[in-house]
Amino acid sequence: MIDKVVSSVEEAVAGVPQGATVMIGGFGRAGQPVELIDALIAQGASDLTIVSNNAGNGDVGLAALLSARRVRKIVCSFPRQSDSWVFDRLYRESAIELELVPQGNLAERIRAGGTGIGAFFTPTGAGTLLADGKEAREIDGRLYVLEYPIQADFALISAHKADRWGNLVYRKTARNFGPIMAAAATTSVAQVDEVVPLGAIDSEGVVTPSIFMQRVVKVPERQWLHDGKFVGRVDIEGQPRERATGTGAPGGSQ
Amino acid sequence: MIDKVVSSVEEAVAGVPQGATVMIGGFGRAGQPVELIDALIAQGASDLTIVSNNAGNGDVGLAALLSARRVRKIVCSFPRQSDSWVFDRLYRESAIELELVPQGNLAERIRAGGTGIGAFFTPTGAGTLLADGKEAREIDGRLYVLEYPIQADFALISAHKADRWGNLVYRKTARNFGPIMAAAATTSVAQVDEVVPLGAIDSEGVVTPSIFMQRVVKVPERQWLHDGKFVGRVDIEGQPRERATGTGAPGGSQ
Amino acid sequence: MTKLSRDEVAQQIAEAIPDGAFVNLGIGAPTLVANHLPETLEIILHTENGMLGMGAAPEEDQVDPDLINAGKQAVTERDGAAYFHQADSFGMMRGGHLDVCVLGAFQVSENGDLANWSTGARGAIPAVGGAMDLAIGAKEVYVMTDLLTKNNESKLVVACSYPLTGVACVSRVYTEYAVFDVTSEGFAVTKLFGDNTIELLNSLTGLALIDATTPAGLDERKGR
Amino acid sequence: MTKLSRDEVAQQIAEAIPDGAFVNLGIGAPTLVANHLPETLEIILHTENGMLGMGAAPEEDQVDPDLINAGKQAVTERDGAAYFHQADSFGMMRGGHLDVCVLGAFQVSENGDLANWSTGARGAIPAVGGAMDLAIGAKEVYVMTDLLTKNNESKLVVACSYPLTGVACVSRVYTEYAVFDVTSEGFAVTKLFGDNTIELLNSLTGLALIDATTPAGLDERKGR
Repeated sequence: MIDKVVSSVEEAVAGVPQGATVMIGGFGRAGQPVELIDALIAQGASDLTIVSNNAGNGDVGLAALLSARRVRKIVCSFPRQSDSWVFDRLYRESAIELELVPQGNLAERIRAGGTGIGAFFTPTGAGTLLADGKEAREIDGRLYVLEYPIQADFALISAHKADRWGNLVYRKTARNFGPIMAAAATTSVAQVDEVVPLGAIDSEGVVTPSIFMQRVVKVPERQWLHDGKFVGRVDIEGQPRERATGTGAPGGSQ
Repeated sequence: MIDKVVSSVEEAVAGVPQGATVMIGGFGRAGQPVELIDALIAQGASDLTIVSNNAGNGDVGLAALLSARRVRKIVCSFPRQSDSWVFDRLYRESAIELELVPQGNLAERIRAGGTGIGAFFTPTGAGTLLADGKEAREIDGRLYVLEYPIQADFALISAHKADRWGNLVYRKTARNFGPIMAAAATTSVAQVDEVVPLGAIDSEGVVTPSIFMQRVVKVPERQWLHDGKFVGRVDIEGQPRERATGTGAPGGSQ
Repeated sequence: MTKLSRDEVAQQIAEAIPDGAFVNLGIGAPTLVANHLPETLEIILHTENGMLGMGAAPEEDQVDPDLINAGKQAVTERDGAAYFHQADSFGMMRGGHLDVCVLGAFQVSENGDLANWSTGARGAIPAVGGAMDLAIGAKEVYVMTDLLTKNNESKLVVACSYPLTGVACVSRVYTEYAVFDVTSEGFAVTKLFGDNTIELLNSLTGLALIDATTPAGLDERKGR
Repeated sequence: MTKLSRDEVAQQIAEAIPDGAFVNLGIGAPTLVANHLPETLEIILHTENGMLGMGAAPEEDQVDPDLINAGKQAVTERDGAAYFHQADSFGMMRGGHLDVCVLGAFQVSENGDLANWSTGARGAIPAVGGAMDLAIGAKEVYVMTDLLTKNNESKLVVACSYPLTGVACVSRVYTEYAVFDVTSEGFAVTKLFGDNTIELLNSLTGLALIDATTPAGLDERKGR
């Protein structure tokens, strides 16, 4: 019997080696696997190369991993954000290496990593600073730059529901990098709001098929959900709004 | 208001020019848009280049288009089948040109056509006859061959449900080439069993997003379905089994 | 001299977007365009973090941290929406499926080069995000920008001095003074706001602009 | 001399597939392996036309023309199944995610080259389908084949004379006489069926085979 569900986030991140390449899902805070990142901090692996769209927000999650000085290099598209002070400080201290990749090339390189493509010609970035030193070629009158796949030892992602085979579905724009990172890592780990029985996920609607996943762990349901339904009453960072004015039962309206 | 639903298959294939490249969905008979192909035969365009996994089955659909001598060239992976006598005859008469492409490279070339990739290095076929004359390169110790995108003037596909924006869902393995062909053609046309109201397709489960579709047409529901539910009682070619022994109402059991 | 407000410029852009168009509105000022899209039209908004059919901002108690736009602001979902992953979302852009993309700019050159991701300042933390994909990711790339920098330098230039986002990718520039099309002969002014003149724009930009304003164009403006 | 039946060879292969494996069984004889996978294990079958979690053939009145395998035969769906399009399905293979793939062969060479899509005969209609993707599309590529052609020529060869499907891709060959692993030194016999001997195989194939059978291996066979 296949059962990829592990019982703790510690178990979920066990075995991440020193110097590993780790993909971390999420676009800003949406889809960022905060509990898995916290477990990775506790696990202790360092000298990591992180592949992620952003370089952390505030002081939690990826920012906390950076702050703990576990990251040697980050491959990302948009490190500078209004709340990326942790990365900003490390970068100015030259305490972290940055490989800046246009977001679509980052996504396509991760996809290539998961699908066995050796390299691909992309028009994005051609003729710009970010193509410096890279092979360029004109194809049918358009300029392209050659980009190579990205693979990882581990992928840490956040999804909505999983079954014990590892089939995943996501929630809204929190899907972002999850499906392509899941396919591009040797050990892919998802934290989920809910583990459902095998067969409960519609076979037509599976977003990440089981073959890509190695470990699944249930974490406490996100604050804005209740039994899988959206109940809201949080701010954009997921923090509770107006605790005092609640009406008692979490009455969702979507 | 957006309404991509047209009222007839004639309207759905209107404007296919002489010499057009037309992608036709389907793997064998599953997902083959038979009604659209019939309409294309009636429409009259000839000197076509067809991109499709197979080269027709029996005497209907794609085989009928070939038989009507409308096809100059076919790009496919598996023309020879037990019931591909129409193609076989034309090929032996040198009345049709064949570009044989491994199925995964065919799929990836179509995907590249829809996603703006200029070319890609694939390991499939490297070192074989089908890579003869193509650019090869060793990357990280593995041999790859450079393959180019395929685009089309029209894509004719079969899906299960659509809304008026053109969002599509498919049914089981009839999905096959539909989603990637829809993205790789200038005018993408889907025949569907059912047109549902906007909002009736779960936004998490949309397989072909509306942006890729130009026309949608409802055709009679497939024989093995009734009101969208599988009722069976057909053979693998979709022809009714044991007509005489039916129990009256179509009593589905799946 | 007439200078439209940002909202008025956004209105101008909104009027140029046809019913049924698939549109990406970049971070910052371009998002204002959404407020001016007529309710009577169906214009489908794409956000590159993985959604088509994006709706307006939600009520405060309906903010959903899983439902955000590329600017990481809360949004909503319209009927007909679809979610997809990053490779699919950027494939959609790179494949040229979007009709219109509206972006901000530091500089736009006469041949349509766009610079909007970096001023090249030493020590600045670079960040590109989806800018380079957006620059090449639509049939029409519109720039929405002030004509001049804070130092009164023209953002329309012969050649960009800032690092490029995309080469020969911009089709039109909307500013507070006028609308400029990128043509093979350089910038062509297609629409002057109020009492602005080609001469004024020549003077502000230091460029030799082509006068492509038309009486029809004037009538259209007055009619609005 | 012992010759296993095709079903017995399929049984041998089935026994080599571990619980939880993701497996693609090629068209033809390899599909027999499915009949021998123990009910007590969960082995997930992939079919390259776009599905994971393929089940057995349906009852006659439950045939669904939309639910077929790569051989275009009716199949069923197990709990936990998933459907996906062709680019995703072949990406899954090319990306090396399948644990085992079982294929037929015309020839396999000592370095693991596979020829199974074309005999190169003049005038034959070529067809390759997913063969080249399958050949490179799994962590372990097993070949299931008769050792000899109808003309008693060995299908295990020093170098393939037929057009290649894939280069250095085969890891193991299951025949009716024995099991052969592809090693850097050539074919190694890891399992002899019945009273077969290395000498017999050397004679049938004309190759210098490595004897990699082990007492442990023999015990295991007897225990079955």
